[in-house]
Amino acid sequence: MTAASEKESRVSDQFEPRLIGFLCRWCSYNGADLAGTSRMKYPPNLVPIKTNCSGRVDPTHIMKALAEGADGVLIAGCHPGDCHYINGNYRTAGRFPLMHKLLEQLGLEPGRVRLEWVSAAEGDKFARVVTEFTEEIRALGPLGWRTQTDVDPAKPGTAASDRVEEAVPA
Amino acid sequence: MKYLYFPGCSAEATGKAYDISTRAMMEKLGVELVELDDWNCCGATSYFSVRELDSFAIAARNLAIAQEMGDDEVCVICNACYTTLAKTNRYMAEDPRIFEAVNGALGAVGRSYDGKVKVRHIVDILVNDIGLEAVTERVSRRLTGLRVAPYYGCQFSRPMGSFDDVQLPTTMDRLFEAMGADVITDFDAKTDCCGGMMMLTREDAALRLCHELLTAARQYKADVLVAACPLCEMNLEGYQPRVNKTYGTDFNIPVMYFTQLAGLALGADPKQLAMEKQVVSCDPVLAAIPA
Amino acid sequence: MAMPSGEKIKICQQCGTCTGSCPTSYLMDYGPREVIAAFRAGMIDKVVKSNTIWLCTSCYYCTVRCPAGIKITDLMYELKRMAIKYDLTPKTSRNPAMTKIFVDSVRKHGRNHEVELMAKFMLTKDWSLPFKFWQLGLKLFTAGRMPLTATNIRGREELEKISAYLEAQEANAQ
Amino acid sequence: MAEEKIGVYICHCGTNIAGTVDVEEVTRWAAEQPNVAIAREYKYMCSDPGQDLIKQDIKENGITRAVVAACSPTMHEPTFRKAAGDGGLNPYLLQMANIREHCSWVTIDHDAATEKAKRILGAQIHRLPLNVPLQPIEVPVNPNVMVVGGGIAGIEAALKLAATGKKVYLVERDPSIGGHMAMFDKTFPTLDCAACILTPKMSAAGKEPNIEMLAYSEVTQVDGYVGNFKVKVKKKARFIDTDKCTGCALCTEACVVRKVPSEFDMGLSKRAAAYIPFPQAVPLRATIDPTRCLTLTGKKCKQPCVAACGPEAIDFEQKDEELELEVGAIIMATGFQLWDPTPETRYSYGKLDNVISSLEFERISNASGPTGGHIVCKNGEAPKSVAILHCVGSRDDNHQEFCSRVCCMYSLKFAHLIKEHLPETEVYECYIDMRTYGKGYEEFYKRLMNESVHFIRGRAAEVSAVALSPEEQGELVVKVEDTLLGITRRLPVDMVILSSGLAPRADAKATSQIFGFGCSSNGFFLERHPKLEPVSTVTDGIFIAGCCQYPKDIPDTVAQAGAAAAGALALVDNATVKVEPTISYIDPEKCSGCHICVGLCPHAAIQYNAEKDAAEVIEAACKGCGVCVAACGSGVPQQRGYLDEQIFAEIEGALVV
Repeated sequence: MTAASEKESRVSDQFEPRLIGFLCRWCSYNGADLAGTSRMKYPPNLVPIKTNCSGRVDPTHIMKALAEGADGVLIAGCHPGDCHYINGNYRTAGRFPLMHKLLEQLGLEPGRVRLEWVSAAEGDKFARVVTEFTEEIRALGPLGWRTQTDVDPAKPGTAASDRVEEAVPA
Repeated sequence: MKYLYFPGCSAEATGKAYDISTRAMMEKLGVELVELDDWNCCGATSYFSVRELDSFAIAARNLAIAQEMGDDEVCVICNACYTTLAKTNRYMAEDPRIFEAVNGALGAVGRSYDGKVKVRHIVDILVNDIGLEAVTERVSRRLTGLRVAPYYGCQFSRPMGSFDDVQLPTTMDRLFEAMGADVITDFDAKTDCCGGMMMLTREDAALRLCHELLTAARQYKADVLVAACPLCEMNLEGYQPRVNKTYGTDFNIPVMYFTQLAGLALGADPKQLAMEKQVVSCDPVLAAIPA
Repeated sequence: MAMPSGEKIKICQQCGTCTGSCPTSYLMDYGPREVIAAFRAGMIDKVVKSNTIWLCTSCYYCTVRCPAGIKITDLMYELKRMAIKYDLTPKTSRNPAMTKIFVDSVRKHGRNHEVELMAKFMLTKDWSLPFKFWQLGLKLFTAGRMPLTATNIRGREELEKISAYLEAQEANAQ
Repeated sequence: MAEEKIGVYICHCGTNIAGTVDVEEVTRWAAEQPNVAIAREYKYMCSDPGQDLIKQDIKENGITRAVVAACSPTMHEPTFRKAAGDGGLNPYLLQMANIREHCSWVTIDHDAATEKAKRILGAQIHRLPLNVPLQPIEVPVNPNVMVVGGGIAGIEAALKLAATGKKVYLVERDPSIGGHMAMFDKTFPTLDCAACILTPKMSAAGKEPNIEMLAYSEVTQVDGYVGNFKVKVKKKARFIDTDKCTGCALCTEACVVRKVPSEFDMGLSKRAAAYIPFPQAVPLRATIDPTRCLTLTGKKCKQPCVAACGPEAIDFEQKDEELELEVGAIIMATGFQLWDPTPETRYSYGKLDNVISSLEFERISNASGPTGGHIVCKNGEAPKSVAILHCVGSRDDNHQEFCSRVCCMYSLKFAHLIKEHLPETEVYECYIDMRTYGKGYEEFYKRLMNESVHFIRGRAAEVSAVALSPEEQGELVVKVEDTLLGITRRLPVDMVILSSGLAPRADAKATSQIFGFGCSSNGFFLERHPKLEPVSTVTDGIFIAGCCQYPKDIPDTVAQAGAAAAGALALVDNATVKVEPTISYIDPEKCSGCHICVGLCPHAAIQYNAEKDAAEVIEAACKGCGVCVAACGSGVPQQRGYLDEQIFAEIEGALVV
């Protein structure tokens, strides 16, 4: 996204999605750092949260984010074969379709949760992904679960998190 | 097998033999060619020089007609037509603004084009669709011992490179090797420029390029140069006497449309292949290969 | 339409692969490399007026070899369009006339009638040509490679409408 | 949770952050957040006074948690956690909020950047109260080091480490160490002979008791972690008992298979199936090529080699060996491969005789090479004219985008060698830019100008064999624009040298995956930090040196090898090393013993305990990926430092604004 177009997107009062990004510490977090050191520009909508491995990201984290008011969630990990933990990212990849199924059951556009492989050398890719993702979610519009949901998926035992656990691959 | 066929303007004049030999060759291969209805000039290089969108739009008219005729492929025999039409496809796909504009223009004449018609060079079809086995099976007059210099010219795989390498095409090499010819695979000038339209506007420049090409052909001891483009053929063959006149050379190198030589190998009669239309006689070639 | 690969022009390293590969650069006022240099120096007018663009044979060697991925051939077309639009074609060069005659022939018949093309071009540009070419012309004629009558396609007016439409579009855009 | 007093420290980083983020505003906002007792801003938090702020607040103002909003934690987390520790706070009660790399540097609009900074910071403020004190796990360090790759980089690193008394395993894929440098004739710009300066180091490495040389061997698997790597090495069968072999080369002379292209001579000479790659090989032992030896390929052979071998060293029954080695640190020095010019078809490499690659010329000009150092064409005659084409495959978006740094200089070296051997020969250098950045390099360039080499500023367009004039008959013709003249020239020459760039090894990616670190987008090994940690990788304990990281000349390679050795030494010279305590634990009471996590753990760090009917984590083996935590249906396994509630809290905090 060019400087100009980002400026526009800021000054105009269009919908600004709130995004959470779970970044694996070894590849994607460093990729995001590289985007920074290379002074690449991308929309400010996504707040990164560091985990050691994308395999650590758990459906409840996504549910929590959406329930707390996020309009979309990005999970970014090492490319297949590059995982610092041999195959943690394969676990993520394996789990991802089930996450999508779950989200569909909850009547949510699958596009709101996205999985990407971003290596430590791919600052440009990180910037591109965040830019695309922001625009896609902007197009989808607000999710607004925060106001809707009375249940807090974070607290075990509540309806939401029960649903979550059913969907976790056994 | 059946293909929509776009002959191109030259096929009606200087390149008549290309059209005739193409039809004859395809008949020998049992492939039916259906001429594109009311096709128009691809626009060539000149149209690009006037308004880019014009050239895309009039090229697209042909593809729109192909689409209307319910086919998703069209066979092209001229390098320039091939590149112009294929380039139109590519640019329409790459740039939505071009896609819009072209369809706007076609809309003005009650047509539309979805960009999905594949533009196929006849060499591509011969080698990659019909296949070398099928072709060789039907060879009745092997080109044994004939030193063939395949001349691809510019716009055969440049810049599209969709079915052959942009820098070093080899499809025709493989075709004529399959037909038993002694192909000059390392023919160094195979993708050099013949001067194209320049022959009329800057004859000196074009003749110089043809002279270089013919020199190369002689250096590589070619019995015949085969071309896949009417313009290349016209410049190298038709203007050979003028090259000789200008450079004091004595070239007398047969230059044939690849369809003529392939047709010959497939058992077509020289007459069917309009070989008598050549300015430089092909008799040495006929003499060189066992009947 | 934006300048073809205008962005890429910035990363040209002036290596000269284009000019070195160009079959006609030896005749050009400015080789392709210099054309790009002129672009970056904001001296487009120099190259638009030059004979360079009219000597491009569209062989695409420069385009496929450029280490910066600049579509130089398309750039040449763009410059030709500029030159014609602003009537900056060099008087010495015959190509602009040829281009015009070609396009007219196609507009008229729907296809390019080579004989008419040659004839017109010779008459408008170079009286000597018919004499230079009579031998070849005769050969081609007798070989039936120079039909005197042009094929007129049914959709001739379609081409005119198409051009008219795009002309109008362009006008509106400005 | 108990009342926590959080101290917030927001760094300006000069204008790096403050230039975009309204630091005052963020500070004001932070002060109002739950549990925040103090919010400060400071120009450079990483400076001593900056760190002192934290220490003081802990001591004097009873801060119980701290968050530093500044650069990336990969940059300064250790700095600030140490500061917290010095102040008397458990280091793991300090978090960093990355508002530079992830915010100020990537955002244009100031308001937007300020908002984002609040969210990033908010996440950490919310998490902090849930942080629990952790103690880094202290593990013993194996003092041995493995060096992978026996080129000049590997040799240098191994010698340096051995000199400190450390045991070094030097693993080399080929039958001999030496790498590319051993193939060179002279080295630029000083022109001292490569062999003269390399072979002493090679034999030193061979003799060094602290170096266990594993030539003709490859690493197949790497397990473990910093200080405690377990490496599987395949020692390929030489079919020679290296204890008995004396390197006399009689088997080589006896061998009947004589037409094998010599790898060392770039195929310009032939070797036997039983061979020693070059006279100065270390170890000086024969190898029998299993792909060419008649006996080993199941064909008939009288085996004259066996008869010729006095010490009876030949053993056709020999099998590959697999060694399992334990080391504390690993140095990667796997080098480069020359970019293969074949795809650049317009230069006719492999199609026209006497169009050769730079490495081929190195061998031709080398006194111990296939031509005995005589610079000759294929027909044995000395070339009367030579063109050297720069940037082959380099600085080209169609091939390698980058500059290989050494080609300009080695091309100048070639020109000099030609002029030295054949003063009458015309030499043309076709270049885009002449890059002579090193010590004494520009002077060397001047010297070559004085030796009347023709410098043509232009990248060659093509090499052709078509002669358009009498003087071009039988010559190679280089077509190039002399961009300084604006004229396209046709240079008829007898020999064309293609100065190819340096490329990553074809298996660089696979190698990096075996060892568990990444590659840069250009395919070379990725360093931890381009400036401050050029010889480290993201994996603690694994270092890189030489051209496997990026093309570089010999001085830079040797310097980097030294740096890598120092890095490894600084690690293995300690009895123990502290590793992150962010590993998993399982509460046996809660665990239902369903085994899911057991199967999923990438490091087999979870085992099922039958009597407790619960899974349990083997702390030493757990690397802290957290896969088990995410996989467990009932959320029993938890990961220290990444507890679910901590992550939840970060999410909440990130979304409050």
